[in-house]
Amino acid sequence: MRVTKRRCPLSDSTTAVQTSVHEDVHRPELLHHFANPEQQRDSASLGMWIFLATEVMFFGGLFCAYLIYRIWYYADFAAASKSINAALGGTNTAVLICSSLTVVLAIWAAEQSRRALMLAMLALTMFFGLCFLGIKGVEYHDKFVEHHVPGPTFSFEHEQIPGHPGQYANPQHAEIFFALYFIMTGLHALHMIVGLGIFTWLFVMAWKGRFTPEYHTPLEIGGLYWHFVDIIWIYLFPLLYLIDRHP
Amino acid sequence: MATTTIAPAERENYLNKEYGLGSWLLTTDHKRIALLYLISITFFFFIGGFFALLIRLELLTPAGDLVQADTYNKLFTQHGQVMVFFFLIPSIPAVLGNFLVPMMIGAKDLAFPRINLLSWYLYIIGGALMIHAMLTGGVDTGWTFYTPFSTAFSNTKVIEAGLAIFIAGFSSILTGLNFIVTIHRMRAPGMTWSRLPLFIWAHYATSIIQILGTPVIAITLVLVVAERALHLGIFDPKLGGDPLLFQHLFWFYSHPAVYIMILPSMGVVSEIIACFARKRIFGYTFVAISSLSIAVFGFLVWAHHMFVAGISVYAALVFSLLSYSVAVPSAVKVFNWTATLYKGSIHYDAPMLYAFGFLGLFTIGGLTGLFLACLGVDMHVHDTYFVIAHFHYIMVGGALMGYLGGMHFWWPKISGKLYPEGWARLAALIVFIGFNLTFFPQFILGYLGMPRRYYQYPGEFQVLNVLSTAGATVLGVGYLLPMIYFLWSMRYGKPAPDNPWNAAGLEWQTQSPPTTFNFEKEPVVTWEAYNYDEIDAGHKEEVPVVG
Amino acid sequence: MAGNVDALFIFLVIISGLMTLLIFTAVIYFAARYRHQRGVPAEQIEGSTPLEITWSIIPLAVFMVIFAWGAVVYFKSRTPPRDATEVYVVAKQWMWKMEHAEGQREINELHVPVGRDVKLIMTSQDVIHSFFVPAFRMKQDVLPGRYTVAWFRATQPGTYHLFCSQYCGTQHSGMIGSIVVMEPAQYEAWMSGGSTGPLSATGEKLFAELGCSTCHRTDTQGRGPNLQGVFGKPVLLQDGRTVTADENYIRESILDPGAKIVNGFKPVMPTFQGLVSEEQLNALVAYVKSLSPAAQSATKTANAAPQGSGTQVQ
Amino acid sequence: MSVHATSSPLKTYFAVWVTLLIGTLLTYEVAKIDLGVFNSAVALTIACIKALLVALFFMHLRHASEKLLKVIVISTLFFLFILLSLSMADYATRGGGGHASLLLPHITALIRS
Repeated sequence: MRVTKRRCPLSDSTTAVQTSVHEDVHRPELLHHFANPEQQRDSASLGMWIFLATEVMFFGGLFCAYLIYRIWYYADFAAASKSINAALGGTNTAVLICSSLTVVLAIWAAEQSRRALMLAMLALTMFFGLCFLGIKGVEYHDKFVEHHVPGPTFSFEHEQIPGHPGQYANPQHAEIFFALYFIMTGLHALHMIVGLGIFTWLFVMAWKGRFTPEYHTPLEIGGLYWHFVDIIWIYLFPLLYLIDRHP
Repeated sequence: MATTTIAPAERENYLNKEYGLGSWLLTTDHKRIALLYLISITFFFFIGGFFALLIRLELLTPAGDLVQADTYNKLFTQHGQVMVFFFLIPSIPAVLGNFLVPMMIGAKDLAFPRINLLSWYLYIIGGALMIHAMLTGGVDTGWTFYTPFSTAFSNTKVIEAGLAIFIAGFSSILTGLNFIVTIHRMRAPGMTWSRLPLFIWAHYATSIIQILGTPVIAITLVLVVAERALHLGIFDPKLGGDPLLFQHLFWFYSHPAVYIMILPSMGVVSEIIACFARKRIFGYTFVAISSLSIAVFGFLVWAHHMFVAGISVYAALVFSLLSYSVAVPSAVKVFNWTATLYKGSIHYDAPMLYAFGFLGLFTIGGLTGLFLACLGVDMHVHDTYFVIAHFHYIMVGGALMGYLGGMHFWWPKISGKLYPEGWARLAALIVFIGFNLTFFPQFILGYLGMPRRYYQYPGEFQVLNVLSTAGATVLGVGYLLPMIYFLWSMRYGKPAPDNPWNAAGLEWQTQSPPTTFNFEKEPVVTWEAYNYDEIDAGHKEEVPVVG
Repeated sequence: MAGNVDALFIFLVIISGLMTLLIFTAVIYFAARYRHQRGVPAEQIEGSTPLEITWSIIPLAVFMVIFAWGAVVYFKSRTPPRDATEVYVVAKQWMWKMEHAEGQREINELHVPVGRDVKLIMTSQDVIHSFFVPAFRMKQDVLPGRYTVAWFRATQPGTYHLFCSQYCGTQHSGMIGSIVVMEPAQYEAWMSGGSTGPLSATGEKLFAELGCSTCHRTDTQGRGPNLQGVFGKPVLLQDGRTVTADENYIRESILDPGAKIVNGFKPVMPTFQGLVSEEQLNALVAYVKSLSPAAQSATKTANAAPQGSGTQVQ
Repeated sequence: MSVHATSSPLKTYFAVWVTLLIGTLLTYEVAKIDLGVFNSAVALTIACIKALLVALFFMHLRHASEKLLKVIVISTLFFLFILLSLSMADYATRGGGGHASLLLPHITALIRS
């Protein structure tokens, strides 16, 4: 998402349109084709919400596939899900929730003109984001070592189905679970990486003092994205990690 | 209102403001980006058209004698993929929509000009990948990518084509996003929702589909690519998957995608009919609402592509019933356009001829849709040439006719030049005749049972196939003509006045071609859409309509 | 069946023909009558809500008639009669393999008697195909990994096209065959030659060879359920659900035995995935069916939605 | 729609944060108790509540003075629901004994019990 507020290259070369009725409120971050800052901020915010709607449908296709196979192959999914480290997944959920808090605090700090706090909160957000990816990496490593990565080396032989002693999961069906697990968490991690990129840029902007109590739309827009990625994880956690955890 | 002064050539406008490749490739001006799209989609149109011509030539005889079976399979696959994803979906929204949406609502640009440029680059990257896939082996899965053929059996460039369409999809999403935000946020003072041209309503509805439908095909293609590359089992029954799940996800987008193609065309036709009948569109509100309801209901009907695919009969009943919900707003539109003609003052300029063509072809295309939504008949005509004929009537007869009509209507505004009216009328006629000759026989072929995607066929189908091929050559000429005289007019055409048609709409109140920021002064709208009575009343001595 | 579809088709042609005529006439008449004339301005008409409602409701009513009629025709064509002759169809790139219940095998040809209901139990070895006989107005996709069902009754002797109508690769258009409809007497003569014995007998032999009979015994001592009379009946599963033992259930139980354990039995059966071909699978299914003479065809529930009764090969 | 003027006070942020953490812990612990089919129901309910909290307070949906954003959220969820429910309509009613059928066996089981 483009959230920049800098001028487009063409805007300063024009003579024809400098007759804007709102010229009195012209500010450097106001793009030439917007009449006033409110219009610009509202457009940016609306744009991000619509982009998030797109993202919901993007993950929606995956949820649809997940739902069907989970019902078809419930026992196999339960067995496969049990092999993932739920404590790590839970920790990651908490980490993301904390990062969401630091995002809103950063925006609050920007509104209060507390630049140091804003920078600290942005840094903390990125730190949590990196923690999340690190923990995710540990999880992926475990799965790799256990040969649970779909592909030629995949193996899920003689794994008990929870609650049915003596019954073993069908490895093919478990492989579908792991395929969905890796695609869903992988795409989520990709969104995290994009989010980290956005926040790095926001941090630089904040460092340069671009954000004021009046103007910090990029922070708000970036924050919306970050919270959305958090929400996706809030669903992924129970769906992938907690299918059947009773002893 | 409409100024009649002829634009002096030296007036500054978006075309002559800056020169050089850089000023085009790095532009954020929605009008220049529209032209970039115009050039690129025309390029893809002629690639797709070339494939179509080869297909028709192969089908001239029952035996497979012109090309190999594999080549033929690649031809129809790539014809479909290029035409659907690289021509029809971006056609009206990305060219005319891009050019006109900001102008019609009185904005200086789209809300996110740089995202607009980005979406063109995404389109180009996707297109380049598609061409690379075609040059290095091609794709033979059918444009529908049905699994498990595409994931486990085809030996062609499925992954590349899938990624190409994935990337082009994001271009489409960003265009839709830009339009929605622009229409919500950038309207000029006084431009209320009830004063919006129907073109804008149509693009708004289209954008809804683009942002909510396209991501689903994106993720579906990701799954296909992943499954093919890593041998996952999500759609492969051998590994526990369900091939019908692919079809569900695919059609969840690809059915509404039809409305991405046709809705903007309906918007164009509303503008043209209003202008050349010199009337406000009959039942403005209903036409506007029917656009939205087509967009919404379009999402509820996808499994009517799967009636014989092995879905549950009960689901088939539900989807058949829901399919008729789309037919009602489509019918309402046709009735309203017809009623608009009543007591009008009708001019027969080239754009209007295209609009008439659209009306006729869309009516036939829409009505044959009833056959396919009807369970009992679909069992017979599904996957036959009946389906081919039906969707070509909608997508070529409907969408492309609307696109050409729109190009003729707004060409004076876009280029600042007038095209030769006589040639344009002739082209409209040729397209209409060629189209019907090409595709009407295919309805009969389908009813007789000729399946689609056959490169050789039993001899009894030959006569109708010859007719169809003959029509295709006529159609080809009809499509070449506009390209030639549009290009010609850019150099030799007479300069266009600002409002050659005396049309309503903000886009006609600025100069032709417009300046970079469209309006000298931010317009304030104080009139309703299609105020042709006021326009014509203000011009008793009538400005002759060009032509 | 062809007659039903054609009647509906003709009805649709008439409806849409009238509609086209109406619109074309109106457009052409208005275009000519109200062509631009100097000094005659267009009359501005805002619209008319009653008119809008009228031309929404009337088409909707017509659509509902079309829908209902279409649904009836469709439902009928998806419900094979109980006493239909059964033919197993295996599709592969790029040929059709047919097996009659009596044991005759054919490739790209299917001989059937005139006037008898024929039920096709179809599956694919590779990609999706579609069994399309234009003369019978009948089409059903043939999917890998499960059975889909279709039926027809030929009324005229003759040879009819069989097309594959779902794109399936290089020789898609070469995957055509013919349905040969014969007079009953001729058919009997044709049937008497070239059989290796009924399909169910092949299945019975296979049943013994694969060792199925050691567990699925006809008494109550077996480690697997007794299969006598099971076909077409509801089966109570371990998890409390009930399924109908139709072709797809038998198929699934052979290929993925752990998926639906019968109540009171242990999940001890090994999978036969990869060990039996589609043809052998058909024979086994035919054999299990033959153990339930009372219910040669599936029960009413299964019949109502046979083409959907899918199972996946694991 | 003025976002910055309507930011929630810090107290709300921290309250939401604590609730979210408790919700996570609760999901994790409840999953260990055997509730049958209700395990999924509970987990998803908690997830929905958490998502709602994030959207309402962190994403300021609650204070969005404009209805448009809420309309967008609701209609997106509606189309997601359409995708899931109408595809389920097929999977749930494929009859017979294969495991492609989801709903019919459950219904028969319900009728029997």
